[in-house]
Formats: sequence, structure tokens, C-alpha cells
Amino acid sequence: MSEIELHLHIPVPSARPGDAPCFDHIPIPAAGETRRPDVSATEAEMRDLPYGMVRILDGEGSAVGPWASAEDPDFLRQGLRAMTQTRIFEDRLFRAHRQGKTSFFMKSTGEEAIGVAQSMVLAADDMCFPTYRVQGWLIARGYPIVDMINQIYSNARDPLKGRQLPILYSARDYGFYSLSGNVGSRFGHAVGWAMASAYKGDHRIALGYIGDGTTAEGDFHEALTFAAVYRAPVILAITNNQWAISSFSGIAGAEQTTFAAKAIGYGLPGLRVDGNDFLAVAAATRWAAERARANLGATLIEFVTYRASGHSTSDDPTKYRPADEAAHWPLGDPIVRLKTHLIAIGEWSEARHSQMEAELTEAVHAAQREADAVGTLGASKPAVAEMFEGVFKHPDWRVIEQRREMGL
Amino acid sequence: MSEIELHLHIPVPSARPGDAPCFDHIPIPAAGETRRPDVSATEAEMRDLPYGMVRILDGEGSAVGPWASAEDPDFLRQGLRAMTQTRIFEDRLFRAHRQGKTSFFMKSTGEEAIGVAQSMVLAADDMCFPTYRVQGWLIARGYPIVDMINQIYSNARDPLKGRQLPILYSARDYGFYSLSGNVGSRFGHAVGWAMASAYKGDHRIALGYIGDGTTAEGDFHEALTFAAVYRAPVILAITNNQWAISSFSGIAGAEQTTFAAKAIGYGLPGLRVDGNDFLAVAAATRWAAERARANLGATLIEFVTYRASGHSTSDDPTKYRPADEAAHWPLGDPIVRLKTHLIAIGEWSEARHSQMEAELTEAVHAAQREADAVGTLGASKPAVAEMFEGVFKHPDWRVIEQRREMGL
Amino acid sequence: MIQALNSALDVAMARNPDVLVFGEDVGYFGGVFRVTAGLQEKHGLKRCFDAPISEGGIIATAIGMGAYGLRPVPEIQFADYILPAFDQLVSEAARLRYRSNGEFWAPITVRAPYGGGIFGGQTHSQSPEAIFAHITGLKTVIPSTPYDAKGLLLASIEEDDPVIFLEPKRLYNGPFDGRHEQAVKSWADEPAGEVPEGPYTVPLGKAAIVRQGSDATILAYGTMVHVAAAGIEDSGFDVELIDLRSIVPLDIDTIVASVQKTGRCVILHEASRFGGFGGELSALVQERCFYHLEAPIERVAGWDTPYPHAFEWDYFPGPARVRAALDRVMDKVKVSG
Amino acid sequence: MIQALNSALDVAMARNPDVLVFGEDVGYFGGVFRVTAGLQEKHGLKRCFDAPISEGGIIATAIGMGAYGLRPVPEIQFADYILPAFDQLVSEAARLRYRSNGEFWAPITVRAPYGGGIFGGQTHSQSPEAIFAHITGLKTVIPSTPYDAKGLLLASIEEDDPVIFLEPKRLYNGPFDGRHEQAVKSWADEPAGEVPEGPYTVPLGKAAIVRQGSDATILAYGTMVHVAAAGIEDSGFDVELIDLRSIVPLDIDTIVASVQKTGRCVILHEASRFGGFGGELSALVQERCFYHLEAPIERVAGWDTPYPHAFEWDYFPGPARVRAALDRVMDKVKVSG
Ligand SMILES: Cc1ncc(C[n+]2csc(CCOP(=O)(O)OP(=O)(O)O)c2C)c(N)n1
Ligand SMILES: Cc1ncc(C[n+]2csc(CCOP(=O)(O)OP(=O)(O)O)c2C)c(N)n1
Ligand SMILES: [Mg+2]
Ligand SMILES: [Mg+2]
Repeated sequence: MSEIELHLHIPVPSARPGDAPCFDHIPIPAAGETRRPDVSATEAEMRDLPYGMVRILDGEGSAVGPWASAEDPDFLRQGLRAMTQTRIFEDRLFRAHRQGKTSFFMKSTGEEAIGVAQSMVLAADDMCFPTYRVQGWLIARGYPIVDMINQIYSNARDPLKGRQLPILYSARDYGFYSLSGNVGSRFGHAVGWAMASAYKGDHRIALGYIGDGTTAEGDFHEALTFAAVYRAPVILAITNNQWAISSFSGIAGAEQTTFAAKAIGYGLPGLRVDGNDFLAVAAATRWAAERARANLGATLIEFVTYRASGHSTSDDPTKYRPADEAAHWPLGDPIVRLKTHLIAIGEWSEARHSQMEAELTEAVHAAQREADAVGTLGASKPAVAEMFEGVFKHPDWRVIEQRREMGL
Repeated sequence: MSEIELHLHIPVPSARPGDAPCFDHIPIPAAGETRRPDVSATEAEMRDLPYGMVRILDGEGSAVGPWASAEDPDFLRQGLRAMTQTRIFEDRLFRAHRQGKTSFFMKSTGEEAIGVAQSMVLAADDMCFPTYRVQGWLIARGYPIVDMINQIYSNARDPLKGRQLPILYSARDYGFYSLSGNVGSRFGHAVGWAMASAYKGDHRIALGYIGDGTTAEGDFHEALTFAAVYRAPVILAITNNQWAISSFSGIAGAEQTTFAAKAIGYGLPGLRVDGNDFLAVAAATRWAAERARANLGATLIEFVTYRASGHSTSDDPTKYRPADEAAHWPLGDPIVRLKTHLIAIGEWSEARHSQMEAELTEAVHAAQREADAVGTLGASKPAVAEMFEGVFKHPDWRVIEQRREMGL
Repeated sequence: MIQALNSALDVAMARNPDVLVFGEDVGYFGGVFRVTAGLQEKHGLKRCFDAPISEGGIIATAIGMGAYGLRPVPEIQFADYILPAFDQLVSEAARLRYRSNGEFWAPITVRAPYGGGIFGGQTHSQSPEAIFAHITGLKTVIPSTPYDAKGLLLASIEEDDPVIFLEPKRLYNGPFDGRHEQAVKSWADEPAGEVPEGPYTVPLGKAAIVRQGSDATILAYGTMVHVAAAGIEDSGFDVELIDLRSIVPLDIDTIVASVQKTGRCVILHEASRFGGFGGELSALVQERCFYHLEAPIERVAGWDTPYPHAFEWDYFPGPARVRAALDRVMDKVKVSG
Repeated sequence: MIQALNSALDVAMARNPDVLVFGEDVGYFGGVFRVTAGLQEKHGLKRCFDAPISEGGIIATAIGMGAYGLRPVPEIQFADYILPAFDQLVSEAARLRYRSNGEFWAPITVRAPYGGGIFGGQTHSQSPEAIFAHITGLKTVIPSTPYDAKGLLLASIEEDDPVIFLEPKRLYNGPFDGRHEQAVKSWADEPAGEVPEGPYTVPLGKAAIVRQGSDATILAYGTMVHVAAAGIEDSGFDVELIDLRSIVPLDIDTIVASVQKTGRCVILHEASRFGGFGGELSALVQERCFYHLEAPIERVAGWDTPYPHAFEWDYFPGPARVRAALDRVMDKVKVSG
């Protein structure tokens, strides 16, 4: 019997408030370095990918390496626009919460490339199974911002009739599945939806999102198991933004290996992708979508990014991480990086950018004015009878009696 | 948009009743071929192991390769004895079910090496978190066979007071955690127990068992996540016996990759081991135990084996697999293989083996006679008052009243 | 009842290509209780297939399929093993329609054998209906005869809401009234064992008055309907026996009318008593029939212990306990009414 | 109440090195409601630490630790998120002692904030106590004041049985009686807000008679105790108010004595009504006080819908509904008694 005393290891992040931020533990290959296998490569031929990183935009804003392809500048400008609009929208609504106009809000600052690029790359009739941190998906598809705000205000025009917490949207026509407050539990729905599409001989594919922290849920494993076993046409995306509320990614296993490496356990290809590189997100998504549509099955993608803002309006990140951590994030800001690229290739300018920002700011303000006019939380709400609708397709005697008890 | 129609892939096994059995899809390196890294090797240095197979006993019964070490012949004879006893015991009790002496029974035929070798290699105060298919663990540690039978009969001497289905033993003093009918849900208890041992600066380690089919449960993933994050001193063992009731291992993902490869996703070493090779099971277990006791954390081991019998007394495997499939299993029978080895090294003989079998058979019969004398299911049972005990440490008014209502 | 359920699935699959069946061992093998036997062969590999041992995954997959537009009928091998999927059922299936304002919903029917009487021990005998009945957005159906089993299953599959369909496993092969010492009976000898071949439905939310009576009312479902009948027979009282058939939706009108008529009520279930569905039934009856009640409402249920293997017949609430309860509701009135 | 709970954990950890605390964000950060603030700093990284987002894993780990001999106090961030761990709680924690004949048990206390009143929407407002109360082998504790919170939590941690400890999150920062339009109150102004620094316990299974009365009895727990008090005040009746404090074990004697005295009973809870714990309470009261009851037992509870964000105060059962129920139990007697 060994005489060594056992000890319990508890992971701690590289820096806490007061410490100098440090991201040296995150391996980041240079842009262009990680290879691009053919979509038909076998899983055994791709086991290095989870340890590399798909990156296209280099420090100078050039698009380099095997994943780069000729992009339509309009496509890129649209992406830039949607990302910028997302940021402006979120900043504005965050402030709306501080003004007491709603109960809760969440931002995706620094992560906008993911939802936006994927929204633009996938087909209109594909379906994403979102987390709360991909509002950019809706904005990129032109979902009316005023309706987002109406939902956030739970006012009389709330498309979800006041039943849901702010930002837990549902937008079927925009390929955006119903969100809910509990994390992880829709990841497997993406797989089931994709299996149904395959069962019907359809061509539509699904995209499931999950946060780095939430990969620890059993739902994650179950979804991947079903996806692998039935070769479902699905893209399963981990948005690794380094934090889960106050818990760093090490609490979800990041001290040991990359999140992309989880793919290997299921015999699936796993891509590790620079999540702040709009081009890389788009390229990786296209690659995975091509595999899915060719009946080659599921792909797991880890998007490496950083949650630049707090977790939500209830959170103050300076309580648990250096206040200036975001500034040290080695993969930069997705908006700045795409803008730099567009300028570098002569398709954009600072002046156009400022003008666009002004336009988008005004659009958000206009939408907010419209929603404000309907009413903010408490000041306006859907008919109280809506509370009793939709429990079942047809109400049963219980809610009918209870509605009556309320005098409705 | 691609014009290819999606289709849904449903895995099917290589052979169904009437087909010729085929195991060609299972890669089996030669004995001695798979390397043995130092226990302190990094995970990145060990990512090939899940695709090899730790094997020591070759076709001639010789012990070969880097995992082989000098074994005390007494240790091997003890192992042979416990495996043989397990088989005789199970055959006998299976028949007892047919005779109506109990409600249910399960066998581990063909898989005896796993529970027996691990029971012998681990320390008396380590704890295993068993499945129903490691009765050999108890037999190897000298748990009284008569008490196993009393439990199976739920008779007046049942150590579990008639509360549990047959073979769902609990034997704390033998390092055998309480079994239950639901699969998978104790896998994480092994991790928690090991974390507690580490927390206390103890030296004890835990061993969790799970079946190939059950790896699909969320519990599997959650246990591995906790084991990896907190570097728990635990061995997590998958007994891949190719079947989960009527579902072949492909339904749990074996078409895509090995079960051992799941370790990679957690940044843990994963060993793939010939589960029918007593020496390989012992060697791999020692290696993993050494890692655990040296604070190097958890190891995932896939034991490749074959469920030679039906799933349980409720099952007829000829309904879903070729009747002669077991005979074609390429890794042979663990008892025969160890016996051949012992004979090959001059430490055993056919005559001694027959004599041992006779002795063990008589020991099982004697134990059964003793248990039969107490009574079989229905003919004898613990006091009915036992039904009301142990819900809580101290009974509350509900069971006290209900017991009274029964006139007890 | 197995053939009736099998026929229901067969009919549903034949009529609607969007109906598909999956679960542990349901494919080639046809399920550990054979309810799905032959469906894979007849309807194809993709319409009836094996699933990984992952109840959460099975339900999550079914919900995703339902959101796409299919009508999946997943099987959970034993109701005891539905618990790993509890979050999927409660947080997802039950809430999808409400939270998305009708954009998405979960038209899934989750079949699971449940209940005791087979020496299945703790994890093959439980009756979890109460924890489903409490969940807003879930329907829970429990047949007691082959005829109902088929009709209710077909109706459940047609539902656009998620249905938990609990099959009393002790009734799979024949009626069982709790008289375990008697010879095993066959459905072939029972009128309700006769099952038409083609499609028909038995509506959810409509209780069956199995036996009219004037002395007291018994509310029961599943196996306990048969146990109730035996208990009534032994008691000699003229008892009205109501088979609820679905507990959500609940046929409150039939219940109230009966108890207002008889003035006495006994509630039966196999699940442990405390916090069981009997509490809700008792509360509802008391609220709506208070001035008609001539004796306290009685509950006959499993004891407040886990389900114990050796004590199957000490635990299972049999006809003797039903009879005793009937004696109490009838007697007490004589003593103090 | 947050400080009281924090103090209980601090005291328990100081007294017993086998007590340890873990859960999502409970370590360095001190929990999203700050209940574990300062514990990591004071007692060390290994005694209060963050856990992966995996409620099933958290409870499984705690059970394994408990089997080893520790006394873990895991936190589930919101009671709504306890469902992924439901199988661990029911099939494992609750059954371990019984099935192993006492060889192993689960001395774990699972803390979780629960209940509404904070505009938390569907998944930050639910009250799941009924699904725990039905599970044989689980205890369920719900404090309503800081004093009780500390004493009950310390008593729970000392228990050798698994305890679900539900903390009414709307009471974390002050008492709340449902009058949401009034200014927020502080515990500092309440006698029960005073919490001794050192160790003390409030026993499980002992209800508190918050207010003596003769007209009717109200049974409540958690936030609803305060709502009841407001409703009583508004009603003008002399109502006895009982705070159950733990629903398993349940203090049946105090309940029965009170209702036998008053002859009228109103039961309150936040959870949706159908299949809620109120059903069990109603059944028990009816069974044991039938001949004393002068009016139907009333239940005031959440509506049978999911918890809706915008309709917080339409859904939350406030003092007006309590008062209406009291009017009914008192009135009906005048009309038809
Ligand atoms: C099942 C469940 N458990 C816990 C929570 C509480 N919670 C909300 S968000 C969150 C962190 C999620 O982190 P991550 O998955 O990394 O996503 P991110 O917020 O970083 O995008 C937690 C623990 C929840 N909503 N649902
Ligand atoms: C949670 C749960 N789901 C389903 C079952 C039913 N069941 C019992 S054993 C079994 C197969 C397990 O297969 P595997 O894990 O490969 O173990 P093996 O029997 O092959 O040793 C199943 C599905 C169960 N007992 N528990
Ligand atoms: Mg995150
Ligand atoms: Mg197996």
C-alpha cells in the first residue's frame, strides 16, 4: 500500500480580482496554421483538429490559410452590420434594465461573431437551438428589434404573451427554437429535430448551442451519443467563453483538455475554432453543414471566445475576475477584427463604419421608442387571460375554473 | 442548397439469428503489442492507448509483452478458483430460478475475470461500486456464498431483509457498495467516494463499474467530468460485453469508436483491455490504481469481453443474436485461458482443475442446501415488520401507523 | 393487453408515417414485454428502432422530433427508469407550448410499464403517476383493460400535448384482482379483453363507470380497478366503481356526480400513500361533495416505504384492504353518522 | 435570511470537518444569492468549492461522499434546476439506507432557493416540494424566518437521512407578505429576524403555531406563512396560523389538534394546485378531523399553469386570495352549516 496521502484537487483560475490577467494556458496557433481536411475524411484522420484552432484572420486583418475562401464583401459587410447592431441593441437594453424597464437582461458582448455568422451561413429553413447568448442570430436574420424589446418588456405586444423571462425568445420562422431558463436541456432537441429531418428525407439540418460550463450536464453527453449513433445531420456548438457565471472553464474540465476533444469520445470530428474570427466561424460552419447535408453526420465545434460582459444584469464580474481581463483576451474583438479586414481589403472605411453605427443606433432607439410607447414591464402587459392559455392545446376545466375565479 | 436527400442511419449488428457470427469489426491487436507507458505519462502522450488493447496471454497461454510481470502462482490459482467458483455458483442459481426458488437471476458467464481480478488487486479497504455482473468480486473476497443465496431467496436470513431483488447485494465489509436495479446511477458515487477519500488525506481509492450500454446515460458523463475536474482517485471501468439486453454495442456508439476513447474527451488516460485475460485485467487495474494512489487522478478502462449467457433469467438471447455467437468470440473464455497459462508454466494440471471443480461444486451445493433449509422465495421471508424499517434512520408516524394497521 | 397495445401502435404507424417508435430494446427484439414485437419487421428499421440506454436522451430526441413535426411514441422500459428523463418531461415537453406561445409543442406519447404485483422489487414496481399529475402541461393516462389500452393509446398518439402513458404491467398478460393465491387469469375470458382490429379511440378525460352502485364510490385506475372489483365483491356492499382512465385530464364531473349520489368514497392506488395522487382526489371530492359526505373519504394505497421484494403481497394493496376500507366508510356512518 | 443560512453553514463547518459545501458558483464567489459568501476564504478551498453545471453530478458526488462518511451540503442554484438530479435523489439518496439494510446511507442536505415573487419567470420561481414529499426516504424542510432557517439547516445537516432544504428566495432579504405594492421590508425589524451567533437547532417535524386562533386554521410554509398572516389580518377572523417548517416529517399532531379545535381549515402553497402538497394535507385533515369539520377545507395555491413572468402578481397567491378563502370557510357555514 502506498504511503502517499491523497489530496483533493480544486481548480482555480489563472487570475482573480487584483491579479494580472493571464491567458497563457490557452493554446492558440497562428491564423492559417490548422489544416482543413476534406469533409469526407474519416474521424481517425481528424483527431488532431481538436487541439488546433481554425483561424483565418491574422493580426493584420488578412484572411490566411486553408480555411480561407473568397468571400463576397457584401456578405462580410452584412455580418459586420449584424454584429454591430447586436452590440448596440444589447448595450441599450442593458441600460433599459438599469432604468427599471424590465426584470432581467443578458449580453453577448465579444461573442457576436458566433450567432451572426452561423445565422448567415445556414439556410433559412434550418433550425438553431439557441442559448441566451446568440441574440445575434435573430438580428442577422432581420427579426424585428421592436419585437425583441416587446418580449423583453413583457408588454402588451410581447410575442410570447408575457409568459417568458426577457430574451428567452421563440421565433420559429427565423429558425430559432424556443429558449428556456434552464441550460442544456435543448441540446438534445437539436439532435432529435435533425434525426426527424433525416427520417423524412428532407435536406434541413439543425444547430445546437451549449455553453462551456453547461457541457457538464448529462444532456450534453446524451445529445452527442444520439447524434453519433444515428449520424444525425446536426452541428453541435460549444461556445467556450471561458466563464460560467463566476466559474471559470476549468470547473467544466478545461484544465484537462479542450472542449473540442470531447468529439473524439463519440467518434465525431471536433473542430476548435477562433470564435472571435467571423471568417473562421463561417468557414467551420460551412464545413460542418456540408458534412451534415452529405449524410456524413454530426460535427462538434468548440468556439473559443470570451464573455466580455457580466453574465447577466444580476452579475458583477469584477467580484471574481480581474476587472481588465477582457482587455487581455488574446483573440480580440470580433467586430474590430472583421472591420479591420474589410478595411484592409478595401471594402470598408472608418467613415462608413461610423455612419453605420449611427444608423444602427438610431434604428435601435426607434424600435425602443416604439416599444416604450406600448409600455415597459408592469406598465403594460398582455391580457391576464393569456396566463391561462397554452398549458394544453385546449384548456381543461382546471384553468377554466381558475380563470373564472379570477373574474376573467 | 444540396440536393442530396438526408437519411437516418440506424445501426444493426453484424449478425442476427440465422446469420454466421462475425466479430471482424472489433480491432484486436496481438497479445503484447500495446505499449505500457509510465503511470506518470501525460494524457497527451497516451492518446493511442484507447485504440490498442492491453493483452498479456497469447494463444499458447504464454504471458507476453510490456504489461506482463512476474505473478505469484498462488495469486493466479486463487483467481482461477474464484472465477470457476463464480461460474459454478451462477449456473447453479440460474437453475434455482428455473426451479422456482427465486424470482430472478443474472449471470456473468465469460466475464468473470473482470470482477475477480479487480477484487484481488485492489486493497481490502478500497470500495467498488458494482454492476450486477461482478458477483465474482464478492466470491474472490470470500463473501459467504450461503448469504448470497439467502439474499437471492429473500429468505429469513437474507442480509438485506427481503427488500431487494436477487443479486442486488450490499456488502460494505467486502468493499462492495449497495447495488440497485437502475443502471448507471452509482457510477458518480464512486467519484464522490474517491473525492471524499482524497479530501480526508486517506489512501483508499474507488472503482466504478458500468456496462457498455449504460455509458449512454448522462450519469456516465457527469461522473467522468467530476473525476477529471477534481482528479479523483478512482478507476472507472466499462465492461463492454457487446450487448445490452438485446441491443448490440453499436446502439451505444461502438460503430463510431472504442469506449476507451471516451477518456480522451475528459483529458484522462483510457485503456482498452482484453477483459477475458485475467493477467491483463490485473495489470491494467494495478496501473490505474498506482496512478490514483499517486494523486495522478482517474483512469477510464474499457474491458472488452462478451456476455456469453443471456441478459438475465427473463431473457432468451437466441431471439436476437446467433445461437452460436459466443463460440465465435475471438477473446475466448477467461477461465480456460488462465488455466492454460497455469498449466503452461507448470503450476496447474487438468487433474487438479477437475478436483477443484468438484470441490467448488460441492461447496456451492452445500451452501445451497443450507439456504434451501432456511427457505426459498415465498416459503421463508424476513419478519414483515422489516418492510417498515430503514425508510429513515428513525421511523416516523406514517410507517408506525401503517405497521399497526397491518397488525404488527 | 400486450396485443392490444401492439395493435394500437401498428394501426397508428400504418395510418400516419410521422408516427415512429423507439426505446431500449424495442426494435428487432420487440421490447422486453414484447409490446413492439413485429413493428420493425412490418414498418421498417427507421420506424421502430433501438435507442441507447439514456432515458433523458430518448425523451429529448422525441421532443426534438415532435418539434420538427413527427409524432414519436418512445418507450421507457420501466416507469421506474423514467426519472432520468424527468427534467426533459417537466422543463421541456410540458412547457414548450406555453413558453413559446404555441410556436412549438411536444406531441409525444411516452409509454412505460408501471406498477407492482410481479415480484419486481424496488425498481420494477413503482407507480410514479403523482409526480406527473402535478406537472402543468403533462397528461397522464392509465388503462385497465385491453380495449381501453388500445383506444386510449390511439387517442394519446393523436394528442398534440405530451402524454405519459402508464401501462399496468401486472395486467399485460391477464386481469389481476390482487388475489395472488388464485390461478392466473387470461384476458381471453373477459369482455374487455376483446379488442377490435382496426382503429378506434377512447377519449382522454372520460372515466368509466365500471359498476353502478349506491352505497359508496371507489375511485381507481390501472390494476387497482380489478382489485377494487374484488374488494367490492367481498364486501357485499353496493359500490359504484369508477375507473379514471386518465388522471390528467381528470373526469371531475363523473367523480362528483357519483360521490354526491353515494355520499361515501374510497380512493385506491398502488403508489405509496403520502403525497400520492389519492391526496388530490380526496381534496377534490371533499371540496366538491363536502355536504354530501357521510363518512371520511378513505385512501387505500401502498405503504410509505420503498417497494420491497419479499413482501410483495404485504405491500401491494389487495382486496382485503379495499374491503376493510369499505367497511370503515360504511360502518363509521352507523356509529357516528 | 441569507446571513442566517450563511451562519448555519459556517457553524456546521467549524464544528465538523466532515461538513463540506459545493455547488455552482458557491466557492470564491459565494453563491448567486451570497449564501455561501466567505466560507471558502474562512474554511479553505477544499471545504467550499465550485461544481460543474451538472445537478445530477453534484448530487451523485454528494451521495458518494456521504457513503464514505462525509456530511456534504450541496447547493442547487435554483430549485427549478434540481430536476436533472431527480433520479439521483429518488432512486439513490432516498433508497440507499433501505435497500442496503443500513449499510450505506446518504447524510446529505441539498439546499435550493425556491418559490416566486421575484419576477423570475418559469424557471426561477417554481415550488417543487410536492414531488419530494411523495418520495419515501426523503425529508423536506422549508423555513419561513431567519431564526428557523439557521436552526432547521443545522438540524438538517445533523440528520443521517437526505434532506431537501428549500429556501424561500423571496424571503432572503426580508419578510414578504404578498403585498407587493408596499415598500420592501427588512428582517432587521422582525423578532424572528434575530439570529443567535452560535449553534442551535430547530427540530425537524415540529410545526410552529405562529398565531393562536379559534375561528379557523391555516396551514402554510415558506413565504406563504407571511402571506397567511396578512390575509388573516385583512379578514378580521381569529385564525390559527401553523407554519409546518418541514413537510416530511410532518407534524400531524399539531395540525389535527388545531383543526379539531377550529373546525375549519385553509391550506396554502405557492406551487400549482393540482397534485400539490395541499392535496395530501387536505386528505389528512379530512381523514382525521372529519367529524369536526364545519366547512370544506379550502386550498389556496398557484394556478395550474406554468409560472408566468409578466403575471407575477396574478399568479402568486396573495393575501386577497387568502382572505377570500377564509371568507368562504367562515361563510359557508353560515349559509349551509
Ligand atoms: C439546469 C440549470 N442549471 C443551472 C442554471 C443556472 N445558470 C444559468 S446560466 C449558468 C452558467 C452557464 O454557463 P455557460 O454554459 O458557460 O454559458 P454562458 O453563460 O457562459 O454563455 C448557470 C449555472 C440553469 N439556468 N439551468
Ligand atoms: C436507468 C435504467 N434504464 C434501463 C434499465 C433496464 N436495463 C436493465 S439492464 C439493461 C442493459 C444494460 O446493458 P449494459 O450496460 O451493457 O450492461 P450488461 O447488462 O451488458 O452488463 C437495461 C436497459 C435499467 N435497469 N435502468
Ligand atoms: Mg460560458
Ligand atoms: Mg453490456
